[in-house]
Amino acid sequence: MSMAIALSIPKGERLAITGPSGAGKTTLLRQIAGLSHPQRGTIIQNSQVWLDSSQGIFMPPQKRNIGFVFQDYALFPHLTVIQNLSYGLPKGKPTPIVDRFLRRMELSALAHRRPSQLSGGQQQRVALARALVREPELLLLDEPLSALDSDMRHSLQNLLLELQHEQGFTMILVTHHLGEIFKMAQSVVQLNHGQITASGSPVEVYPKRALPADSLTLYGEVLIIEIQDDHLRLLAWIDHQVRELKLPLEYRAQLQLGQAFTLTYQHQQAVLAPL
Amino acid sequence: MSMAIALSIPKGERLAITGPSGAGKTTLLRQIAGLSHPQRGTIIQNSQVWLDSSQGIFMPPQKRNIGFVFQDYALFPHLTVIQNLSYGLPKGKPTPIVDRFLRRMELSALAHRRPSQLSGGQQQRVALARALVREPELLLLDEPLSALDSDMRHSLQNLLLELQHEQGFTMILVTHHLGEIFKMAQSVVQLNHGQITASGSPVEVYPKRALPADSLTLYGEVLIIEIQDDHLRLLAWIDHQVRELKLPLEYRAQLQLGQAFTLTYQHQQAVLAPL
Amino acid sequence: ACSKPSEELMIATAANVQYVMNDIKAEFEKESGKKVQIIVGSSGKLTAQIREGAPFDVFVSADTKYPEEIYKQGGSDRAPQVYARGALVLWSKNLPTEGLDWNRLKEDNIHKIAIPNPQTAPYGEAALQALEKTGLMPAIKTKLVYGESIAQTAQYITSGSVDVGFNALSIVLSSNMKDQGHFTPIDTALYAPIQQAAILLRHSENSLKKASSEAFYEFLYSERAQQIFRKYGYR
Amino acid sequence: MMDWQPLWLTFKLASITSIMLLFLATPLAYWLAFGRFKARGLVEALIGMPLVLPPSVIGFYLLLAFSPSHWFGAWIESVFGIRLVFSFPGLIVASVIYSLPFMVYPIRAGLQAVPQSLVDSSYILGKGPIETFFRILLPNSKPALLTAFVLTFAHTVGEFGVVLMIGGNIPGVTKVASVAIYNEVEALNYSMANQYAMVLFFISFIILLFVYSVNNRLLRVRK
Amino acid sequence: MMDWQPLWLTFKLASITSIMLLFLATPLAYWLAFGRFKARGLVEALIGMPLVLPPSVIGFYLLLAFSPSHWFGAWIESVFGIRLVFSFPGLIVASVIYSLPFMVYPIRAGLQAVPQSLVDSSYILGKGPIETFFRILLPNSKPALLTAFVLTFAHTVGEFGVVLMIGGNIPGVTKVASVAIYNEVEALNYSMANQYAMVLFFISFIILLFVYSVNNRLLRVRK
Ligand SMILES: Nc1ncnc2c1ncn2[C@@H]1O[C@H](COP(=O)(O)OP(=O)(O)OP(=O)(O)O)[C@@H](O)[C@H]1O
Ligand SMILES: Nc1ncnc2c1ncn2[C@@H]1O[C@H](COP(=O)(O)OP(=O)(O)OP(=O)(O)O)[C@@H](O)[C@H]1O
Ligand code: MOO
Ligand SMILES: [Mg+2]
Ligand SMILES: [Mg+2]
Repeated sequence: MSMAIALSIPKGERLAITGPSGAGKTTLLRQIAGLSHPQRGTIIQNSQVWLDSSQGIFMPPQKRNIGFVFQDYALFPHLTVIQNLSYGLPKGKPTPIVDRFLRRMELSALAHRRPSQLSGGQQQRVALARALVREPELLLLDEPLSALDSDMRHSLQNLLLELQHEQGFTMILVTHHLGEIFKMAQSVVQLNHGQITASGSPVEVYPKRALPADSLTLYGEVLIIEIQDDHLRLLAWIDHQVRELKLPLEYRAQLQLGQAFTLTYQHQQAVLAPL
Repeated sequence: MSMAIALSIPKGERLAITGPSGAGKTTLLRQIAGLSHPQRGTIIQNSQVWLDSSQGIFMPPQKRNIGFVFQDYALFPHLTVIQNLSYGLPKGKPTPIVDRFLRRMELSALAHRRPSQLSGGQQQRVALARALVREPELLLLDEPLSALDSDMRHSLQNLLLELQHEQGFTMILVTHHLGEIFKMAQSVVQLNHGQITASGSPVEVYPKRALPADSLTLYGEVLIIEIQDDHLRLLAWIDHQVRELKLPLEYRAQLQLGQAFTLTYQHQQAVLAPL
Repeated sequence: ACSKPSEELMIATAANVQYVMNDIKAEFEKESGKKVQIIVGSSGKLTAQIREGAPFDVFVSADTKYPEEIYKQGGSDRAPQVYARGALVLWSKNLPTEGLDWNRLKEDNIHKIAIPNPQTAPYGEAALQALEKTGLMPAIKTKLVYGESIAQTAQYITSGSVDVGFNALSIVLSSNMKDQGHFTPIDTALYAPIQQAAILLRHSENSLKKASSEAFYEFLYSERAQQIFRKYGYR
Repeated sequence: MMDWQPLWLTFKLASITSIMLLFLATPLAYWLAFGRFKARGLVEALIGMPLVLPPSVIGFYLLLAFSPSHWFGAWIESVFGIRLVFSFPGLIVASVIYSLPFMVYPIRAGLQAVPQSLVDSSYILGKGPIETFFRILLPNSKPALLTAFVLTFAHTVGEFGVVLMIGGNIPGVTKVASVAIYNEVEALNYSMANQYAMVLFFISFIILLFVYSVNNRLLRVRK
Repeated sequence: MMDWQPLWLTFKLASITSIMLLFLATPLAYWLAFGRFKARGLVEALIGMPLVLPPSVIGFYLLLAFSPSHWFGAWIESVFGIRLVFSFPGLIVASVIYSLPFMVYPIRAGLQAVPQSLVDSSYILGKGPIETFFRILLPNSKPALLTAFVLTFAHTVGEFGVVLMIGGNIPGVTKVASVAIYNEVEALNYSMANQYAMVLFFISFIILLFVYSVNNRLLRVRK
């Protein structure tokens, strides 16, 4: 597969990368990290040249100050969870940050286990924590939450957003999850066969309708759809809950089980009730 | 973690298993497969005793005629894709079935690659195909589609349903994806800390919230509140995103920074757009 | 360890004379008050080591070939000198003495015959000569098994791995080999004398050990030492 | 003039020994890696023991055991009709015993490094332990197998203490190249020893070079 | 009466040789496993060469090379002030050369079996090749390192051909246990040879048993 990609991310932004299986997402992250060498190319981070094939410049990965959560975790099997987390810290750096991440990722009870004694999701959280404790300038995440249930997924999404807000790192997130794109990313790049096929803000890339400025758009997925009398009864996963919607029959053709959708409300009609 | 689980699945049914990270889902599948030994227990498949610890009966995994897609794929690194698929076939069995699965999973072009030359999603499809070519009586799937984009995910979900329909195998699917549970499973078991916390049909296990059928209520928190000309500008955390709302000035007295509120929409005004 | 190692004499000794050398060493130490260290090895190995500067003072070889070689290469100012003549025996663990007859070696119930490797051991060469002279060689050639040294040949014989074998009289008579089967001496007319020679190795003029080395070398040829050699079956 | 027979004997001995050991050592290595038994450390330590005694001493003990006047040697002779002292089969048996650790240890380490999940996968795909061993465990321990084979082969080529003792240095039967070279050195025939050594060295080098080149080519394809 | 000095010398020699080789062989193994160069097969084959020549012949060549009358021996003596013939340092150098393949081959196989993704991870976490080597590659090649160490150690304990030739069998300096046993056997002092052999065997067995038991305990915890 040949790849040809031009991309620029403002410092401190959150970019999602998406695209079908084999599109080149992992390859792109590995090239940014310096783990794969593109035949030709230039990578500049923060006015520092990481790669310039025409001038033979190549900065090795260990100098780049990045965090990377690999699709297959790549945890160190001979180290415990806490040792995996501490591995990347400069010696003498205080461990409070390690403890904090263990707590925030609900890993404290597992601190002294080895990766082989962890469940899939637990391993994935260790991989994420390991990348974060170093407080990198650039965080590369290759489907970092794919093995997690939705509660854990949401709480880690929030944690990531918080951290990004606090520390201001640039974040590149590979995900297949539309909800995650909308929630996590300011812009999204769609890859296919090693080429960018679309890019922009999530709403631009996945537009269905021009949204009025004074509206609220929610992301949802179809769970059950039934025809009832004169309307459709839709059970959907919206805002972290199963909700029931009534829709006009003409939506029938457009909706199927599992399908993602947006739901836009004109908020003038909203009733707000303080708690 | 101690596990105590009693479960029975009618032959040919599709069961989903879900639950938080570390709940014991993988462990349960491994015990059914015979790869882990529970301290005590009985497993009977189709009136054949697979395990009876009280009588010391244990049927080894290779005799059980099951398919298993592992969470970490466990592809054979020294074999090509096609060799991985053929490995489980009795010698002399025709290869058309291998070819058919290669085609249906869009793997034909990769048939002669080794696993290390595949993307994450491609590996996952090989793992699924390898489990399916043997036409097992019982199919155990541990998050088999988690690394796939939604198009591929939907098409493989449909393929699995088709095959299950044709061949009538029993299927146990671990998934975190609510949409997948509703689409794929006739019943669902929720695990937590090694115990069943809920079971039944998806609609029974995930009852819709007690909401008026024709409205949608969201939970929110006030982040920023400003008076602008003739209205209030509210920045709020709603549905896991920062959203901007315009509100009439009279809300000013009721809202303060950090305050929680509900926001209810009359869904007649909603515009739904499939993605 | 108590006397200074630099003053200890180091006597390189061919394996097959080591039993005798222990007695000689004891005598010499008693007589001279010097400490002697016996370094045992095969003659070939010791020769190679001496050529490369091994810190030995006297080399007591199993034959004359090796000391001659050293002398030719300039390892000594004095030509080597024969200190004893060895005697060859036919030896067996199981056969009685009457059975140790030349003609029986041809018989079918004798499967294997051990001789020291003629290429490296003088007793092997002597055995070979005897076998040729008696005309037995063609008949028993395929029965031959070659021991690396006289000692290894003795192991073949005493372990019963071979039915019979050739060896040195000094070995058969040594205390370790007492009552190990039966032996008969070989007619000395059948082989050239096994001349075992020693050589005094070169020392620098100011060497502390020069005088004592010479003393030891001389001692080998003294009546006192020759008596000991005879006791062990040398002539 | 150089005699080629010892060289021929050497490579025959090394090949047969290595191949026999491959068959003997892999099950043993498997058992050590995966077997369920208490005394693992004991067995592992025992396997290394042939190495700690000087070869000629091992040879000596084997000579005693193999000798027809010892019950073991007598038993072997009566059952198999083979006399192990001063015969080529005896050299093979002795080399196999002596080189056992070179084969067992690396293979054991290699087998142990194969991820358990691959073994699980194979069982799930209906294959029993034996097929799993041959089709999954062995192919995934290739570098370790290669190491074991090369160490065993090269060591058998060079070994002479055991062989000299138990073989009796019989031309054409048990006089292998290492023994021939040793003899020439002992006899101070250095130029002949050099010739033998060069040829032995050269042939062995060509063999190892071939083995490693083929192996590296294969590895490259698979990376 | 048994002399303990040869035994002490033996374990001193085996320990020093094994430890020195560990330091020499691991970089070499790393270079073979990951280095980018054409002649890999050539170097790999060369490393095996000390094995294919009989030990006493290697000893002979080393004797020639180390001798002060040879340029190499003279050079070593003038630069380091060490004479390698008939001295303990000489035994160490010779053992290191002779046992090189036992250390390099298994370690190389072990390093090569470590998944590349772990190395990548380490780089990403800011560690350079050297720290990655010590903290990731080596710990994940433990069974291979153990194999290499045990083979080298045991082989050095038992080896006597090289040592006898280059060391000259000098009591307290180069007369190691294997040579002492060899001597006793040659002197037909079987009972003394047996005693030495038993003690050597027993001590070695205890050492290996200890090594393997500790190792198995560690492995069990990590599984
Ligand atoms: N080898 C092991 N030793 C000890 N504990 C283990 C081992 N393997 C798994 N566990 C623990 O058992 C529990 C159940 O693990 P399991 O893999 O079944 O979880 P899971 O439900 O599949 O989770 P996930 O969704 O994260 O994959 C976890 O808490 C895990 O830490
Ligand atoms: N080592 C390799 N050798 C050859 N081709 C490779 C190698 N690794 C990946 N590829 C191919 O390169 C393409 C891009 O792979 P990549 O891993 O970047 O995909 P991806 O977008 O991450 O996919 P996924 O979502 O399935 O993980 C795929 O077609 C894959 O088969
Ligand atoms: O003393 Mo010898 O030269 O080994 O027979
Ligand atoms: Mg990928
Ligand atoms: Mg799991």
